[in-house]
Amino acid sequence: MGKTTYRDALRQALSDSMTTDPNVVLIGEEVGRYGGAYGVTKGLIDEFGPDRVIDTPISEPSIVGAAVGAAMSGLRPVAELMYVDFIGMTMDQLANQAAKIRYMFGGQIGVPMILRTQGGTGRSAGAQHSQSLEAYVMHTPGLRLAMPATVSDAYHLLRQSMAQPDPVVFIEHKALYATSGELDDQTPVVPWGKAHVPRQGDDLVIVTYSRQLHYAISAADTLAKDGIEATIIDLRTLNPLDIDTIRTHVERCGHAMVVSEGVMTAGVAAELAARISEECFDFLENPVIRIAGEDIPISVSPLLETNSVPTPELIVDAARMMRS
Amino acid sequence: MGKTTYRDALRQALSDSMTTDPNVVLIGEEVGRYGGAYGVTKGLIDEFGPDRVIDTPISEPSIVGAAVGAAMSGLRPVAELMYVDFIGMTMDQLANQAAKIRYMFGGQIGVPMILRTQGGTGRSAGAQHSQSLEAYVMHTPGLRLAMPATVSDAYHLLRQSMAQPDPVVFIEHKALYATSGELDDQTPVVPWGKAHVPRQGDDLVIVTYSRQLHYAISAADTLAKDGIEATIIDLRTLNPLDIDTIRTHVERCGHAMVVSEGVMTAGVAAELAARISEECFDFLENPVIRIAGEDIPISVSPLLETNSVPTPELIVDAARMMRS
Amino acid sequence: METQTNSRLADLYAMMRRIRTFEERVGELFVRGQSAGSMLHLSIGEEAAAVGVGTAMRDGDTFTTHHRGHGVFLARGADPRLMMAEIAGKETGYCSGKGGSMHIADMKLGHLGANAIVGGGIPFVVGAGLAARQKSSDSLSVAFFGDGATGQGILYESMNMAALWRLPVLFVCINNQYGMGTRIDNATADPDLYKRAIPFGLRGASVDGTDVEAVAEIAGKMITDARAGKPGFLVVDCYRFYGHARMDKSPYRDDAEESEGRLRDPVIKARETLISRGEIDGSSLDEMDQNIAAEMDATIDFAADAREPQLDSIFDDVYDPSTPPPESVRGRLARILGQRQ
Amino acid sequence: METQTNSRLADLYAMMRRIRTFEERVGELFVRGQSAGSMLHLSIGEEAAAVGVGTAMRDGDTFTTHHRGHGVFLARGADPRLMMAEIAGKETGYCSGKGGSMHIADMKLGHLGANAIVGGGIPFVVGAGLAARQKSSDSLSVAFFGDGATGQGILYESMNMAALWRLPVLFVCINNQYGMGTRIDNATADPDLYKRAIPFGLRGASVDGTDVEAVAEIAGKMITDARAGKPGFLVVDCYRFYGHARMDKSPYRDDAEESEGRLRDPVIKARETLISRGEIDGSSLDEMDQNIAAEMDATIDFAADAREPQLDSIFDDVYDPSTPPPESVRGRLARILGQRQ
Ligand SMILES: Cc1ncc(C[n+]2csc(CCOP(=O)(O)OP(=O)(O)O)c2C)c(N)n1
Ligand SMILES: Cc1ncc(C[n+]2csc(CCOP(=O)(O)OP(=O)(O)O)c2C)c(N)n1
Ligand SMILES: [Mg+2]
Ligand SMILES: [Mg+2]
Repeated sequence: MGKTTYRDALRQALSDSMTTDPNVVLIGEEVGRYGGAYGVTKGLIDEFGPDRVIDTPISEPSIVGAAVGAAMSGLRPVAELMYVDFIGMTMDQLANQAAKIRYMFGGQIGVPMILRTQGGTGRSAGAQHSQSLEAYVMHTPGLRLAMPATVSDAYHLLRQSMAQPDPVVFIEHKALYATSGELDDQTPVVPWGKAHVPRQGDDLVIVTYSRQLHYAISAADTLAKDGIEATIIDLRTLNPLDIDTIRTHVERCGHAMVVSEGVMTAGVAAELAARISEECFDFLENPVIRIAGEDIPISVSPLLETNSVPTPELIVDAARMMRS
Repeated sequence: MGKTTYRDALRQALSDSMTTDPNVVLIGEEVGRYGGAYGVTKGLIDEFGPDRVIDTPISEPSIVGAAVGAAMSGLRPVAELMYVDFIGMTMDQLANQAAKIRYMFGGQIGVPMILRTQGGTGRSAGAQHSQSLEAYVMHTPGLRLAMPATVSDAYHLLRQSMAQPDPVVFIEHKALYATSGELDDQTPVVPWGKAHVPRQGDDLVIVTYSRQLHYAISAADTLAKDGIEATIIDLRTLNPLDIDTIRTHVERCGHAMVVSEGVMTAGVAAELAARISEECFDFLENPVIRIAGEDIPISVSPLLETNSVPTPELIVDAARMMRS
Repeated sequence: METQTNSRLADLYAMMRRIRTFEERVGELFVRGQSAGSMLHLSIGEEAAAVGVGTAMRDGDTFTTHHRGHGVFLARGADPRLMMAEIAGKETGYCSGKGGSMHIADMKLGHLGANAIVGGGIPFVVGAGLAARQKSSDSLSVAFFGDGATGQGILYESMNMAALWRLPVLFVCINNQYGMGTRIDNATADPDLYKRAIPFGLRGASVDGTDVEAVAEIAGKMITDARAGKPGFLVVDCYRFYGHARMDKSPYRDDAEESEGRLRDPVIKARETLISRGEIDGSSLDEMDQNIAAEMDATIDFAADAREPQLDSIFDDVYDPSTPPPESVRGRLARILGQRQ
Repeated sequence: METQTNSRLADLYAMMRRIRTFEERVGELFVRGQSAGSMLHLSIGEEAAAVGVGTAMRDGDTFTTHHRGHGVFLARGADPRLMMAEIAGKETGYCSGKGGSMHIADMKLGHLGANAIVGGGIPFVVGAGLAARQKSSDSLSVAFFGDGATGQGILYESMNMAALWRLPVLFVCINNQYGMGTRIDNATADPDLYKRAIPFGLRGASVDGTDVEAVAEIAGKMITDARAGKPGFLVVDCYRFYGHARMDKSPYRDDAEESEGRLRDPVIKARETLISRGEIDGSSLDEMDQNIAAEMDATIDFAADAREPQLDSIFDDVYDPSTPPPESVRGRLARILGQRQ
């Protein structure tokens, strides 16, 4: 497919899935005529019609609940939550219903739905439109969690998510939609549940996902000039978590940093740090360092916003402190 | 006040607060005539009248939202969520509104409300009535989080919570209501934000809260017979977190275990383990061990339910493995 | 085992009697200490809602229920033995002992699940309706819930969607006048609940829940309309005979109200009607009742004798069996500490 | 600076003009690259809703608004310079640059906050109503929101509570016909939104949102009723003149509809009425407009020149200032790694 954008790759994945499987329907606010708040679903309503690309009223709890019911009735719904910040009003349907139905009903049925949404900072959108709330999802057994960082994963990870037998929360990053990259259909892609290691070095492992991957890569370039060579792990999915890949590299390097845009306390970075600390205890020469969002809401002021989440500079400084 | 129960101590705290401060109102499902699903508010409607003990329709999002508005209008509302399992439908009001209002509005106003609720296993109530969801709250900046384990804290921690200038989520444990203990008004009580250390030993620190405190104490008694002496820390509040007390004891003992009924992955145990691992790195002789709820929903079957969360036996076994 | 007669009302009666008797046995299971917990909500007094609507549905239709949903499930063909086993938390039960009374379900019978979240199962029927439309099936989906669920905003969202998309969906509110200790007039300024659906564009109606024939008739009409793209909201008025759950003695309502409420008995009413119409005589009804009693008695022993779940089944069915189960706490511990020695 | 005349309509006109002009300047701030972000929702076309209801409120009343709330706030007395500074993300702004357009608030004026969550501020007025009752104050609380918020269940929950408890509360739906790209008739089967409130026990009414006097009149009546314990739901019908946010060119609606919609202009209509009634002449109105334009022009420079927030203020006001702020990531890092060396 060649060079494309994260946004277009997502659209392509939806379109390809819809073409192959007539049970795939999109349901959400502005997914149809408007084409999605971030343009991801643009044109799909023309291609697949309003019965499969369903514009809804502004009713997040019922959108997710309708997706649950649809998935139990043989469809493969892709529900869209315009901002992950709105997940709070859907957590009952997501965590008490979608996540638990297979289990509570003794394995009678699964809920193969996707909840597509986007999060993160970068648009001065303020405290209620800039959050990274993946920790709520990761803490909920029964929900898979995928977070693509690259154009390739915008396509492949979404396709993989759509093949899952269980509910997947798929969180895009608002600052990545316009990023571009190569999308090759031919090369073997990283399988579902496996991390990707785009860079290998011996001094330090940086475990990350979503937009922070790019910050980590840019930090690693800077660090390389100081002679600090980092391995970078892009987790791709937080559930399943590819602990084997993490362990292999951390045992080799002895220094680990986890980088997440979500708020630090009781967040994804906490889980990753705890996990690495327990799995690789005897190999660690330093505590696992958590670089994460500050324990504060996000401001609209761009200056404050930028400094409320990890920056490449912070990653560089932390790595230097670790390896000094 | 002498010997009383956790349930009665909670009621006493509410009653005393309401007597002192006419702005305190209770609002929630069945808090009035019924006296609370677990009997905590029994009789208060007779004492304070239906304008201050307000029975609501079954409308959790609006109950929390009304409490936010009431708190901004000069009341000190104590909203009740019958089960913490229902927090999913209120997370928007809790996390996007109550937690962020002071910040988003530049410090103009706070939201001094309490959300009282209860969680945990023990009643064969199934997957939607047995959870321990404090991690969602701990991960939300702006929300304080208090979880009383003892009769004394049922009273004192609730009174302290009601003096806070910021929203406090106060989570009781359903299995503790009938426990009894001494409630002394005279002894100096542990201050807000400080942990309590009911037992000191040199071999191991067990950091815990809520019902698991009692499991930890019973495990420690067993371990003492093997000659393993544990220090037990009852955190009381998870936000603020009393890291100083934790650090002091872990540095002294070199072995730490955290015990939480909540699901392990990305939960409170993860935060505590990550925090101890980074703060006490050079003092740890073993990885910090996480004993937490399994990464599964809770079954109604009592056999399955009991084994879905930590048991005293599991704590004992883990401690023996650590110190063997 | 369903008793079949030549009288339609007698069939409805038989099903109502089965529900009544089943619920009484659930109470006994609890008293014998063999239920999994005490969160047992009996639908005694509500049998006409379950049977009237249930009988108007077809094979292939789906439904969701609430915490007080035993009756509806039986009316749709549930096996009472598997229900009782589930209520006892046994492996043999409908949900392998994981779900229990409040989370019972059976995909084969179109039961998309009871729900312990008030209002939780309501939006599922919107999705089921979308699926029916997408698959050009003529099946319908019914959400059953209590009057208390009219406090939940999700109901209005879902009704709005159903009307907007003209879905084959029926919302059935079993108004037993109480949500726990709160009488409906303490939960709303206007207890005429059916009116609320109309401005969203649904058909709205209310029916006497002691009259199973009346319920069946209006449910039939509304289901026909719903299949034709005009969804509805039906309120069945009845009375909750006993406490909210097994432990609740309803101290918040007075005896006079309660005794009067219990006179609104759909089972007795159907029985009297049958006899007064001469459709069936008293002794035949007695015989029917005895057969039902015998069948339901047997469910208790069935449940008591049924197998307990295997302990390690707690890790099954969190995810699809094709994927690895979660690692246990103990397993991880042994692995981590084990490898250090 | 408010222009005071002897004509009530002229006063209403002046306030509407101030809103219109302010919103135009917000657009300019954005074009100049000085707004904090592009999430700017202009209330042009909705001035009569803001001013008509706003003028019917009293000092001491409180209100919540939505993402398109500049107009209401101005109508309740906001200082446009502090608003513009906030929209620019400056320390001088109403919320120290943390809130911005969608989270602006001012406790002194009773503004309990704009809200970027559709429907998010609605339940606050229930709490404000409870507080008024508890404190025996006669103040009232108004929730302003868009037609899109009628999709949110929380609205119905809150209306039910307000009616049940007879609270001094008014719900005002500014129906500009669109929620982003979705026209109201694509969001509901029955767009006569006001009817929905009535079965909950509220007063329900709808009013022409181009006629500021009509809005003021009905709002006045409903507010009087609400203070007396009969809360209401008022729908103000109008048209969203421009895109959803500053970047949206509304490709989803056709030009004819849009030009027609923009004829429904409350500001022009008030102006024409004033002249035709002879209450004030065109040149006086022109002068008024120019004064307003000058005042609003100045807000842009005020905002541009205003101070940026201090970087370390990001840790302020997460909690009450009497308690320690959160530790920064960098601070913790330095402490942890520092102590190891
Ligand atoms: C979301 C939620 N809130 C509260 C409860 C606790 N609760 C269980 S049943 C019930 C009353 C429900 O009343 P109604 O809907 O009328 O059903 P009924 O019990 O009368 O059948 C309540 C408040 C719950 N299970 N879920
Ligand atoms: C809970 C929630 N869902 C979705 C959005 C995204 N969103 C912002 S404004 C809007 C449309 C709102 O329409 P309406 O309420 O009519 O207000 P208007 O923009 O027309 O003033 C949407 C969908 C949001 N901010 N909050
Ligand atoms: Mg009821
Ligand atoms: Mg609108």
